[in-house]
Amino acid sequence: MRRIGVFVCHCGTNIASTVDVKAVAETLGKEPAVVFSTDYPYMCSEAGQNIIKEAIKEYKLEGVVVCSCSPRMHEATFRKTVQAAGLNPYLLEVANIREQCSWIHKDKAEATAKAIVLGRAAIAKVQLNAPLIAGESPVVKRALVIGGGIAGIQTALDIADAGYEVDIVEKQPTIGGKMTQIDKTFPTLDCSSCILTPKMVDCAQNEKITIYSYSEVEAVTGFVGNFSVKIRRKARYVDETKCTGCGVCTEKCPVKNVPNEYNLGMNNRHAAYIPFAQAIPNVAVIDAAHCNKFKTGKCGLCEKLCSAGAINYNQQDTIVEEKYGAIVVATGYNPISVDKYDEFAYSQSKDVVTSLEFERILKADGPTEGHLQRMSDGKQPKTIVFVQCVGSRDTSGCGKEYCSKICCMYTAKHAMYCREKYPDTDVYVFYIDVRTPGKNYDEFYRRAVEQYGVHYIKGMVGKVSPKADGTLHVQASDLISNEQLHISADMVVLAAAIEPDKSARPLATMLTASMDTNDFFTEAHAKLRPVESPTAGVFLSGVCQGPKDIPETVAQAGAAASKVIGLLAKDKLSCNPCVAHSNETMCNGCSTCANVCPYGAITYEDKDFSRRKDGSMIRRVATVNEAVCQGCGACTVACPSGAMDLKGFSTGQIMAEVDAICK
Amino acid sequence: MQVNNEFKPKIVAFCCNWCSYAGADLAGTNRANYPADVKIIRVPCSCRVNPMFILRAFQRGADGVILCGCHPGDCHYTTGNYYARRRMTMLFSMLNYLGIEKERTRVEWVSAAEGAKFAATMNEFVETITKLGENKRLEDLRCKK
Amino acid sequence: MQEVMVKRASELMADGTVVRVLGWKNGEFAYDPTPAVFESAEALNTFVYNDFCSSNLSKYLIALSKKDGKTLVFLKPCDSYSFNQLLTEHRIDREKVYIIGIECSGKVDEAKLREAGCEGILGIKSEGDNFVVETLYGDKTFAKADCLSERCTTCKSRKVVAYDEMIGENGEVNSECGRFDQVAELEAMTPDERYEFWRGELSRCIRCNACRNICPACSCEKCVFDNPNSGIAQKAAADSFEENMFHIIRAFHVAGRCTDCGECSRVCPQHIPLHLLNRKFIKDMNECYGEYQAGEEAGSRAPLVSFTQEDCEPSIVYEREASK
Amino acid sequence: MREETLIPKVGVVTDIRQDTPDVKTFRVVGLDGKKVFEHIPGQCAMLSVPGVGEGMFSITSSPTNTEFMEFSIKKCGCLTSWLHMMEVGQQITIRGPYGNGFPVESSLKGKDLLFIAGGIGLAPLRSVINYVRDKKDNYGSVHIIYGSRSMDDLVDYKEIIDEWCNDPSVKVDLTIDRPQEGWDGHVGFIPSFVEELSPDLSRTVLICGPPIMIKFTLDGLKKLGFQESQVYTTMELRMKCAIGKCGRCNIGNKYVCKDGPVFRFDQLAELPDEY
Amino acid sequence: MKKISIDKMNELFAAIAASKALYMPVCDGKKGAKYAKWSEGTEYSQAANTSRSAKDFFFPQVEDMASFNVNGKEIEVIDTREECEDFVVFGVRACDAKSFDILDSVYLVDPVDSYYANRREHGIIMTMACNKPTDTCFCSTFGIDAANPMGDVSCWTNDNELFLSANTEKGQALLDSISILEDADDNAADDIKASIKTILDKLPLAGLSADGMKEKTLMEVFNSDKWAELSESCLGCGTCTFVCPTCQCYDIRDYDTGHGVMRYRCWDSCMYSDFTLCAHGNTRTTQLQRFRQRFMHKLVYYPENNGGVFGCVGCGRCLRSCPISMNIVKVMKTLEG
Repeated sequence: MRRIGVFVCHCGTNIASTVDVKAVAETLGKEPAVVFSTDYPYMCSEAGQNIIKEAIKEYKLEGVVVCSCSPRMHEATFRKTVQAAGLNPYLLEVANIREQCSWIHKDKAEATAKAIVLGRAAIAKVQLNAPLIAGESPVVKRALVIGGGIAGIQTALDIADAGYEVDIVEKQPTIGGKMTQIDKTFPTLDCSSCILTPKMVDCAQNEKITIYSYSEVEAVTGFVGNFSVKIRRKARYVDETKCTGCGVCTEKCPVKNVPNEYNLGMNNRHAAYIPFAQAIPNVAVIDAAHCNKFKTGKCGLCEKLCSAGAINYNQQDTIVEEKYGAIVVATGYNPISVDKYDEFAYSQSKDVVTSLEFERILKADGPTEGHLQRMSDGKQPKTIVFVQCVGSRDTSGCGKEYCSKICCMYTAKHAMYCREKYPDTDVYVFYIDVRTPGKNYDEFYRRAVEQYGVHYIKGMVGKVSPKADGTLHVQASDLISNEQLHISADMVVLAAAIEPDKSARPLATMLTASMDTNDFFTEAHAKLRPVESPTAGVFLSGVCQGPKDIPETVAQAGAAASKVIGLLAKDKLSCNPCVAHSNETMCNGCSTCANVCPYGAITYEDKDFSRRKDGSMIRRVATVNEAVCQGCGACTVACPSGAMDLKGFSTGQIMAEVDAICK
Repeated sequence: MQVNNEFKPKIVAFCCNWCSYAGADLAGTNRANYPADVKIIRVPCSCRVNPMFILRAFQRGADGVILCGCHPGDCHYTTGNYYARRRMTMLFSMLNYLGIEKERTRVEWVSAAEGAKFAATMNEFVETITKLGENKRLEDLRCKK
Repeated sequence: MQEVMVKRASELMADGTVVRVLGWKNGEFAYDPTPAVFESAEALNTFVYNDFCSSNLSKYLIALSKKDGKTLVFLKPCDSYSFNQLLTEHRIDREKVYIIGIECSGKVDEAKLREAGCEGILGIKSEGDNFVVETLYGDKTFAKADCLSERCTTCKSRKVVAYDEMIGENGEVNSECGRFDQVAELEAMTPDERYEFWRGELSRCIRCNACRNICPACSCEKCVFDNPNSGIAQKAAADSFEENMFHIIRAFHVAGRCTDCGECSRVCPQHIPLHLLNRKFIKDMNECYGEYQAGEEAGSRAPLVSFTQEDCEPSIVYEREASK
Repeated sequence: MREETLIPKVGVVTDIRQDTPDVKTFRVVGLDGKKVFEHIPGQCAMLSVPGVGEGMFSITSSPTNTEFMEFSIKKCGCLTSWLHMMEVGQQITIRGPYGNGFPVESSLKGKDLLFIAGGIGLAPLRSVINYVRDKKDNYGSVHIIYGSRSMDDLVDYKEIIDEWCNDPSVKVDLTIDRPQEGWDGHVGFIPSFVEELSPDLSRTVLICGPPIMIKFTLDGLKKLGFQESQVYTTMELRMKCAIGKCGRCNIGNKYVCKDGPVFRFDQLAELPDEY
Repeated sequence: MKKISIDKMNELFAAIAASKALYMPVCDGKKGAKYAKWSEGTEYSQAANTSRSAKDFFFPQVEDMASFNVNGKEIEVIDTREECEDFVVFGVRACDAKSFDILDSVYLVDPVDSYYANRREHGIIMTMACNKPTDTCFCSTFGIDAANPMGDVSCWTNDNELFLSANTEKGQALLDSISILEDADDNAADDIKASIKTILDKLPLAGLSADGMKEKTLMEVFNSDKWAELSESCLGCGTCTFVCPTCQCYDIRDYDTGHGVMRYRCWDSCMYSDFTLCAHGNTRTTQLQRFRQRFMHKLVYYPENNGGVFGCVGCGRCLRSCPISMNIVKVMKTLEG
């Protein structure tokens, strides 16, 4: 039985007017374990705290109960007080006799009686409080950014700018992401490449930044401040350090019929290629799946021609293992596949394109070198129909329930562009709602309607049918005039919904970061911690967390970077000591606890429980990583054997409180 | 129903630290009254509440047990209350199945801003339990004086 | 069937695939085979498989799969669900087990014969669809179907869900088995009636732990009821509260993990219908969170360690009761 | 209604002595300030703290002490931890005496005695040692070999030095497991120390300590030429009733609480090795 | 010997119940029989045996021993024992009747267990010969005659009459107090006994003998290599122990009620892993050891200490209730084989 001291606060008259504090102190003083009990007008005052400190020393107290205001108010204060007197700060309990007693009850006898019960519960609990020590873990001063699109680039630049090492892992041969494919950006219509390329170059030149292009994250272990990540560097068969990016190999490569990813397959590239002119790193890559050398063993032309001697057909994938203090996820998005929307005839006609394909058509380095042309016959379209919300806000189960957020704006941009460059073009936009909640966004949209005369029609396109003459018959309904429309279009552009990149789901598993049902990463708090994942040390940047446009992405990227910088600036992380703990002698290793852990704090290992008498016994048992655990306690209830307990809120402590209250 | 004035129920309220306990504090700050029969136990999250605690409370003489947590979706730990919700649904259903008055157990989501809701909930709960009377079906006679 | 099983077991032992066989050994009477481990071909002489081989063998594999060498086990459909559940919980090393799935058309409950007044049983002969029970007090004939365990009359699945090879035809899941009918009957009662019913049943409990120790889901290294630090440890149902407590907590701990193998009810020496507690949870979870059958698939995620944002609120309990 | 030994009496702790870092000796008297009951050396009592548990402890004081009983208790579980937290004036419950005790009035009478103890194993022997010292005429010479992990772990060190070492009829040999500053005595494990000392074969041996020490010391004694029938030990097993009814402390057909705790090794040799 | 017509059984019960609590086997739904207190309308069950044994009457599963009030450093011990009321248990079978002897040899030897003694002194056992012994019965293995059950009063019945014969003073006094009994010839029940005898000889376990156990030494049996296979599938539950009429092990526990501490004892089972667990370890860590302990106790240790009387009465309850159908008969046969 511990020696407990009880300190009852009057809080001026806040408590004392409804609770007989003297009686509380006196009654609690008679509890078996209590060796000292007193009351004082303001326990939180310096004088009050001194009473506690002195009593701890004089009465050799092993536990302290303060009956006062809410622990949310002064628990930290009193913890410091007891710590100053040499007692472990966690051997303190606060009985809330103000907010949850004196302020809500009028009858003094009743309130006093309740205060005594609350005091008893605190005494019962503090008996079982374990002295806890907040652990510390060192911080590796290096960050990893997964994804090299604008979100990843911005985050990396900001982190590097603060003086920390940062690595970017990008699965494509070049960084840049979706933004490289875009022609102009709304609402200002700057050239996308013009604003992005300098940032890409900055990344390449910044000595704090290492770019692992054509690479993927293979495995993640560890925890905040101390992640260990395996990165697979895919063989590009070109020595990155030797290649000068001269492009000879890409021009001379005899294989010319590989669909060009950069142009979404709308034209072809060579088997040896550089994705686009401004690629970073500006290094060729050989597509082994199409290269003759790999397929037949005969060719080797590029090797012969490469003056730098950079071609190496024997290159293998390599694994880089690196330690990081923080990880930023910036895995971005892709437009959904629109193949399943048969009604829009996407797979039947080359002239039905997605918005991103349309973007490529408009851009100077695209398949048409920036000329607005039909992909089927190269003719300039005279009538273009834009269809909004293809797969977005779709509750039918076929598409996505959410709004993809960017489509309204880029469609306005596209429509406006068509009308400006080719004023003889008729442009129709079919929409459900036009959503333009951004700075200068609505003005932009209105310009499209009012200044450029784009036909915005509220309604759905029911069917697109390719005709023998090469036109597309668009059948649609106008919900406002309530009539059926039939448009003979030359081109149909589908605003396909966007979805998280497919690589995000396995990555989330590796990071034990949680995802919502749409595979967007979940933020730690929807309002207050929007760029942190619930897993400590993992941050979110860009569309991987939810649909965003470029300015928002860049803003979030900066925010994520600042969170990372805040983390890396610390030498050590102090951990919350009220964390879960597994008693391995009782643990079944069943993984039930890990299933409910939102932080991935629980791992398993095989442990040897062999005893001389009973022979060998190796069992799988859970261990809690105290640096990662946040102390919610979900695991403690999920655990059938009761092996999991939560320090500071142990089963024994809570039951003792229950017992004391119900006594 | 005749309300027995003599009967003072014992009620245990488990409140999660981040929302409901703060909500209870706010009820205090706003001087929103509710009966002194309610005693609050602070837990980090509603998902920390083990069915064992609830049964233990009944064993020790509680007449009603209420669990308060953050609104679904607002859990400080993101997912804790979702688990708590399933667990409690199952537990309550089982208690009801065993013929134990279903009104004696309850879950209520109370945010840190809902001081008034906290007080109202407690008033309502105490009233319900007072009407029900003493817990007989899940009592431990040894613990009765 | 028995001969085929013995033959196959001998072959697998002979070719070194397995080093031991987990099956059943013949008993003192016609109706009491015991689960047994056979370590040699000769030992298989006492191997038995008949209508009375009820035991779920999966739980033994926790210990056996820790031993050196592979164990051959014969799993009935029920047992295979438990096996999968134990795999999900990492309790069994799949590599150390060789499973022969065996078809099952239901097992006989000896207690049913006793209920029908059969005492002094000297022998039981299987004659087509009937049993002829020879007793000290005269022979009696029973239709096999009437002697099946409750769990077999409401068999959820005759499909072996985990096996390396099958003996006999694998069966099908029977979603119309009516296993929740009794639960529904209880649900339809008034709370007072239910209280009376359960008090009547649970007050018979002698806390022998047969239900717990036979249960494949109750395979904790240390059960909370045996752990003095758990706060609820108890050895005897000292009063009505503890009778309830034990069974509520036990049902809760296996909720979502219980495959409904029915062993708890089979072994209860006091014939308490414990399966009605487990099935209540299964039924509730099916209704509230979508159909889920523990053990159907190894690695599946049980309802209580999962959630959706749209889950029903606990108040559904009041609403359902009120809507009756 | 008849007297029930299972219903304990209240005892008051009147003195607490910290012997080693994890052993304390408690002095217990009845509510009336007198000894709660009489006992023979080697017998035990069941001490309990209601709500915490009950456990069997050997009575370490000699029956010749007419004022109180003493218990030397090592902190190892829930109950003993609680006992270690007690302060003077605390009441506990006590019942006994239980067990057979050492045959001080029969087999041991007139014999030269050799006591071998390891660590807390001295506790049960202390009762006999002091009993024999108090009734010198009935017994031959006394040789005590006592060892512990370290100097700090020697139980009753003060009494050993002040009283036993100064008693001309008692020979004391002490050892500790590892060298330690301030210790100029013997260093080494008890079994080898015993072999080194090669005690007189005519002595009757009373041995108590950790199982592993007993095992090796017994082997050593046999090597020296001692017979199993001249060596006694005292056992400790989980007990509930202490009167041979609750059924858990048996070694074969013998109950430690009733037929023991004192056994001669030739008796134990005929029993299963379940202790 | 006394007799009474079967039709008047209820009058007999009423006469007994007039002065003492009367317990007897009653039908427990479809699920066998249990002991229940007689009141008007209670129907006596002729079932071969009750699911739980009759030991509950003297050694209940849970009983309070004492209670304590703890106040600060002070402890008050409260003796909660109360003098038991007189009661009669009717319809006890020969095996269970014999089990009381076995319990007596534990609880009534010095120091006498007052809780048990109190009930024993106030209880009167009326046994009933087994007209229909069943397949799991093997009481004759232990020298028990199901045709001649012991107890304070022995009873026999046929379709028409109930015969009663007192074996003890307590029994005689009880019979004397019942006026509706008629005198009967001392060998009136001989036909019944004879017919029982013929059935007993035909029981499947009729030939089972425990004598082989006596031929081996304690250590021989203990060290037998058969224990491993026998215990292999044992689940370590306590079913056999708890239905056993002779298992007498108990645990003593404290229960903090919040306003005092109740010390109670409850049945314990040597099959449980924590049976011998204590602060400094466990002497029986494997199920093999625990399984062996139970059967060694019944078949070797107990006879060793009690003049060769076995600690089993052959009631057959464990044969019926063991979840995995392992039982003392299989153990005996395997050990001897």
